[in-house]
Amino acid sequence: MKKKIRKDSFEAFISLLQESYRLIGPAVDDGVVVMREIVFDDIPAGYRDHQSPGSYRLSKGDDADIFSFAPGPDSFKRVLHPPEKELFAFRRGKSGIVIDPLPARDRPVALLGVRGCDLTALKLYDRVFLEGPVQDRTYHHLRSNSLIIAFNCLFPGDTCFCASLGTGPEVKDYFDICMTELEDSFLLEAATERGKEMVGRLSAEAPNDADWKGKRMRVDRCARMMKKTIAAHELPDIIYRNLDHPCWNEIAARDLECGNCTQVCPTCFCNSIYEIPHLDGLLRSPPETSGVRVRKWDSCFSTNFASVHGGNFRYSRSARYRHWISHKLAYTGAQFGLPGCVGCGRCITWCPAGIDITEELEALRNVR
Amino acid sequence: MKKRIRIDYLSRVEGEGGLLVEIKDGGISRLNVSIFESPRFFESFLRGRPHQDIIDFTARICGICPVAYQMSSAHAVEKIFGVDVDPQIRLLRRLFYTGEWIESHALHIYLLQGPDFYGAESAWTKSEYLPLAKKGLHFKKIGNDLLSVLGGRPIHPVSVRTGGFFGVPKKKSLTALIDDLEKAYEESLHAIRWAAGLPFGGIERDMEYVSLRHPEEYPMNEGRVVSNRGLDMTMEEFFGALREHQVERSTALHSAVQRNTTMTPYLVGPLARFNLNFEMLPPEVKSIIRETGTLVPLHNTGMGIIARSAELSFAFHEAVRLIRDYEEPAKAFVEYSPRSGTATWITEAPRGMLIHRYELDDNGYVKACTLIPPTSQNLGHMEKDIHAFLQKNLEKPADYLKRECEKIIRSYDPCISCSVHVLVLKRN
Amino acid sequence: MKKPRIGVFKFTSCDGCQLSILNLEEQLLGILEVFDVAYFREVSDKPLAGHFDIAVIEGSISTDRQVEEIIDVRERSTFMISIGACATCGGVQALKNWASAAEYKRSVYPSPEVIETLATSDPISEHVHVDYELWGCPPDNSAILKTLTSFLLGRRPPVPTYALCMECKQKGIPCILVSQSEPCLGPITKAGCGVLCPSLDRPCYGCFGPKEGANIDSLFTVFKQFGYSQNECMQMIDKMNTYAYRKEKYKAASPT
Amino acid sequence: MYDKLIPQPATIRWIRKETRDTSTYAIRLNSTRTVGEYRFRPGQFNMIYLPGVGEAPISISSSPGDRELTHTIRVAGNVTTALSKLSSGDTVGLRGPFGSGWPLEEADGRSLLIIAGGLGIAPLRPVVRLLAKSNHPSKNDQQCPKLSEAPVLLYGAKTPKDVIFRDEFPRYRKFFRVYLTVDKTDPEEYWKGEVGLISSLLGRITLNPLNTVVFMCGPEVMMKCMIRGLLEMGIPEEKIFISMERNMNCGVGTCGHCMFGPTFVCKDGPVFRLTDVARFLAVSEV
Ligand SMILES: Cc1cc2nc3c(=O)[nH]c(=O)nc-3n(C[C@H](O)[C@H](O)[C@H](O)COP(=O)(O)OP(=O)(O)OC[C@H]3O[C@@H](n4cnc5c(N)ncnc54)[C@H](O)[C@@H]3O)c2cc1C
Ligand code: SF4
Ligand code: SF4
Ligand code: SF4
Repeated sequence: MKKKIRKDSFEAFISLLQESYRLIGPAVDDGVVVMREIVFDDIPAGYRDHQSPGSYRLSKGDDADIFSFAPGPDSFKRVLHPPEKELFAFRRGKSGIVIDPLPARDRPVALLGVRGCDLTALKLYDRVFLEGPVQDRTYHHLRSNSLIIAFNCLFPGDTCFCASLGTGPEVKDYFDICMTELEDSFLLEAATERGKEMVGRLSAEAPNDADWKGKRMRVDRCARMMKKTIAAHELPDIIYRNLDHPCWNEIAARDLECGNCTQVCPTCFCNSIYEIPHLDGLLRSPPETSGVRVRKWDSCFSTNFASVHGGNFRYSRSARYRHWISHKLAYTGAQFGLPGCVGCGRCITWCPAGIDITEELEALRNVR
Repeated sequence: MKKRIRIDYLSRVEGEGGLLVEIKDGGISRLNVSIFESPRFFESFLRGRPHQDIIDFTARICGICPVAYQMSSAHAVEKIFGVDVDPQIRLLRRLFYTGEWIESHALHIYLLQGPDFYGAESAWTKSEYLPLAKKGLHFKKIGNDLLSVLGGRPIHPVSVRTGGFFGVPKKKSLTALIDDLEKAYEESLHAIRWAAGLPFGGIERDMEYVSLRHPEEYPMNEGRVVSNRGLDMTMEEFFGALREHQVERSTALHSAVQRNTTMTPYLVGPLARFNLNFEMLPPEVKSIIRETGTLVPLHNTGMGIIARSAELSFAFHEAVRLIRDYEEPAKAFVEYSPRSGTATWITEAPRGMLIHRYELDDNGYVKACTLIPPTSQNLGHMEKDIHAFLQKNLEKPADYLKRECEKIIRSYDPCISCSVHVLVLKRN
Repeated sequence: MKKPRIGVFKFTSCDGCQLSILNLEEQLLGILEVFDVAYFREVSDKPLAGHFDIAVIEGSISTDRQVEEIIDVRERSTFMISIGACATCGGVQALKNWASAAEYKRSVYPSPEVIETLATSDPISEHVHVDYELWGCPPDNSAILKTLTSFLLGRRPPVPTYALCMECKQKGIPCILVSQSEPCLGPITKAGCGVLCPSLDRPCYGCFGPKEGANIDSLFTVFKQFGYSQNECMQMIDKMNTYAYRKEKYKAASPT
Repeated sequence: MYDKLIPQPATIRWIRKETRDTSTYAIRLNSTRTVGEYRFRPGQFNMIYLPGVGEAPISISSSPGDRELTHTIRVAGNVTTALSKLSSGDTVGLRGPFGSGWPLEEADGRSLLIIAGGLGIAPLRPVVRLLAKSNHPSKNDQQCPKLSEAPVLLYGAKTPKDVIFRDEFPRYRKFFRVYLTVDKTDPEEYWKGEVGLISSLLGRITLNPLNTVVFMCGPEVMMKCMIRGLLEMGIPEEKIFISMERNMNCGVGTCGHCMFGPTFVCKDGPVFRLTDVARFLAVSEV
């Protein structure tokens, strides 16, 4: 289903979404475009960002475009794979143990503004959490209750390189609704029942040839404007052939191991599961152990991420750094048949040390 | 007859201190509230530090009243830089202080001093005391909640900076606290009756008590220094009249006010504030105090708990008022440029006047500083109180005297961790 | 089952960490129910006696007498937890470790002879074996609760050891280092405070101490690009956890 | 079918002490009436959960068809210590089975060499028991491979005291060629096995390298060293199978902790064909 709405009815579209969904979309917090629950006025219409390794600045642009900003630190990941999520509650006492899978009561969520790069990441998440040996109930619940509203980027971020990976900027599939912003209207393409149901409720006109041309032109312009590239065609070989190269030490010398890159990366899914005991169980009579089991984002940069009894499989910083880059640029492909780096540039911008994955790969490519 | 009263470790007080008394031939030959809390040399390592560090470092002097340190230092630095804060910032600072008064007073009334009146070794050993302990913890939590909204956490809050705050709270996160504060206020009024009805020992003594006084409000961050003996000075003038000396076996210095040639030890704290600013308390608090038959001014330091309870009610009441008046300011702090200078500032910490004096260089780095916490100002007075009590009770058994002395000390709510941070001034 | 006996001990400190325990308020009575709080001088007259299943230590070691005391406490306890910056790394008073103590004393007291103090302010672990350390100035009281509860269950507490940045991102706080060039210590500091400062637009000043393997020099390189001098950078880490940051800095000078 | 991410209550039927720090736990899911209802392949593992303490991946040490489902566990940290304080009748949580398991079909018509170091015997015991049992004329199991000759079992432990399942070896000797070795002897223990590193045993065994399949589990350093020896013997890489250990939180490839190169030890392993992982074993800290 394909429709066109005028920009002045965009607000109506937003209200329509809000009737059935909790709307998560872009908003400005402290000078940064974040993703959170929004109302129409939160959408940072016309903002432009200036990104470079380790730096982000936002300013209000003067053109009429609404979605002129590039990705900020957040992605769908914050919503579908929340930073902290309770998996179940437990009780253990005299009479054994009881596990209460917590009732799934999250409201359906509409994610507004999922970019091409992020859609590839979303596809990867589905493979990780839904197509593995066991379907992850927690993810499944959130995912199946989500409406993905993708959009075609108007302008690339200064650290974006999706074009050379083929993951963007054009949105091709894997969405419920795809928006393309034109001069004075939005093209809406609904691909799923859920999406059609929403778009179908809008009174809108059918797009004409000029609109499709406009879309083409804008998507192409965005790709053309992208400054960064990555040697995608030589992946994963560059990594595999250099796993044992001493250059990793040099590359890792600047690494802070702060984990920011992994937290903002839309494909990084690593997590740790914690047992959070509650004191009140122990006060019951007879006393029992009670609490919740929670899953929290973690990172392969955490020093004990690969620790076991008897040692740490990645005890050095350079090994942890190598693991991260290798997982992004080589391993994920082997694991899930999808790129582990989708070219969104987030890790470059949000790395306090300004480490640039594309440059590090270049450095690796050139080592002997 | 020779008697020795020795308390190695005072309990239910902040920090580490003891008491040594020797009674010989019907007289007291030695009396020393000793402090063996190890000094931490804040005044030394503040030197050469940027001015924001003053706020963060001095907070670490005391985990019970970090806000007091932050307030005195922020004001002193602002005075040097000539910064005038927005009225809403002023309001928030006062609100911040009410949070700390609540937290600190509730702790002292219910967990530290309270058990003394019930012959309990702690707030939880006697089941009859437990309801009071619970009430204290409940009050304390409300104070802490307020501090957390304003400063991120109750101990060493992180929001205070020169010129205001790093970030100010949303009005709605403060109004969310009003319900609890109002209920606590009601409860705390009853608690004043409870406090006034406690069996007080100790003795009445003629003394000089000193506090800030503000023309429009119960004193916290601003005012002149006044006493019941006619003292009425600016903060700077008071600092000039202050004299301190070191006593043996103590890492703290004792303070006194100098008038002509006489040096008088004086009292600061809730009792002093209460006596000097009674009229500024909420009408309900005043009338309950009157109803209980309590005579104001109080002349028995043992009755500090009444003053503290009245102030606790006041703090709940004041917090509600301030929250109602609060409007989110456009900016959390005012811009300023550092410049050199020297300034003294005094604010009313829960335990009394906290005096800070800084000398900063052109870039706002610390050249010299002086910190005089309330407990060190009270030490001389405390010893006098014990002296007076013992003088009247010399014949009583040592055990009893020891217990009573400990109670006297505790009634001051001494903060020994703070009291070691006293710098003597090189004055001619 | 017998309630585990717990003792809370204070050395050189501001009392804030003990107060953090009392600040558990609503859970405090629960703690009193499951533990036998046998020594806690700040709130109880109970004299020091007997053996402790857990000794909770606040404060640093800065006098000879304290050296003896901590050895005594260690001997009478099974499990020792040090809490707070003072106990885990000497606290803000460890700044004197980089200066002359005699000079310090003179500057503060008119008659310095009567003041007993060691030349340094030491972490507890430099004098006795410590089983678990809970960092922070002050530590987060929910972490204290988790630690005590974990002890009852016979396990290590579930306290993450990664950088504050992780917690900051998880909370969705816009990074002030990247978006405002603020000198935030988040990348080299342990998580655990709840990201108090960055959420107020304030750079982290390091209450929770250096994270394991903190790459301090690399962060300083960034700060220098922002215009801070080496001296200013050093002052940023020379605060409540000065001793720990400096150790980590000089350790990291040799590559891992 | 239950949700394999939610631990199911299971009861400890009995506990048998193997060595000073290792015990075998017979555990049965409360939801099953017979042990046979719980289906798994030798070499797979379960996640054993203790509410409030945590979860740990533990190999199944019994074989399908055994009277009990057992786990042989060494005290190492949170969960394993807490488990050591439980007794029969206590409840734990269990979910599984997970992982790849030993490719028994590969051994069909070939010689089998089983190599275990330390606790590495636990995941191999199901294979050993299966073979030992099937050798018994009365119980010919079709699940079990037909070997071309008597299999070889090499097992190394630190000291005689650390030998797990010591009582069972005499039984296995009837069918296996068993070689036991310890790093060092203990004056208090009677020991008539070998002394020295397990790698030194390789030279003693006679097998047709081109027709041999190897199943191996043990500490990684030991396995790396043995691999070198096996390859020298002429055993092809693709006939060597190793079982690996990594940190695991989820057991199903979603937490990322167990990644070894591009593999997830939990779902692609723990048993790997050497050809699939050799290039990563050659690199340190992958
Ligand atoms: C596929 C597989 C099969 C296995 N089979 C068996 C088996 O059959 N029998 C068996 O006994 N074991 C087996 N293991 C090993 C077993 O899983 C571990 O020993 C177990 O996970 C330990 O769990 P724990 O909770 O007791 O220890 P943990 O508390 O998780 O600690 C394990 C070790 O890691 C260190 N450590 C980990 N995290 C931290 C941290 N945050 N801070 C400090 N130290 C830390 C600890 O010092 C400790 O020594 C297997 C492992 C795998 C992957
Ligand atoms: S690459 Fe950058 S963001 Fe990632 S851990 Fe290293 S320093 Fe932090
Ligand atoms: S604000 Fe500070 S703590 Fe947060 S991500 Fe940035 S550098 Fe890290
Ligand atoms: S300075 Fe850092 S560690 Fe301390 S409260 Fe602020 S953010 Fe947390």
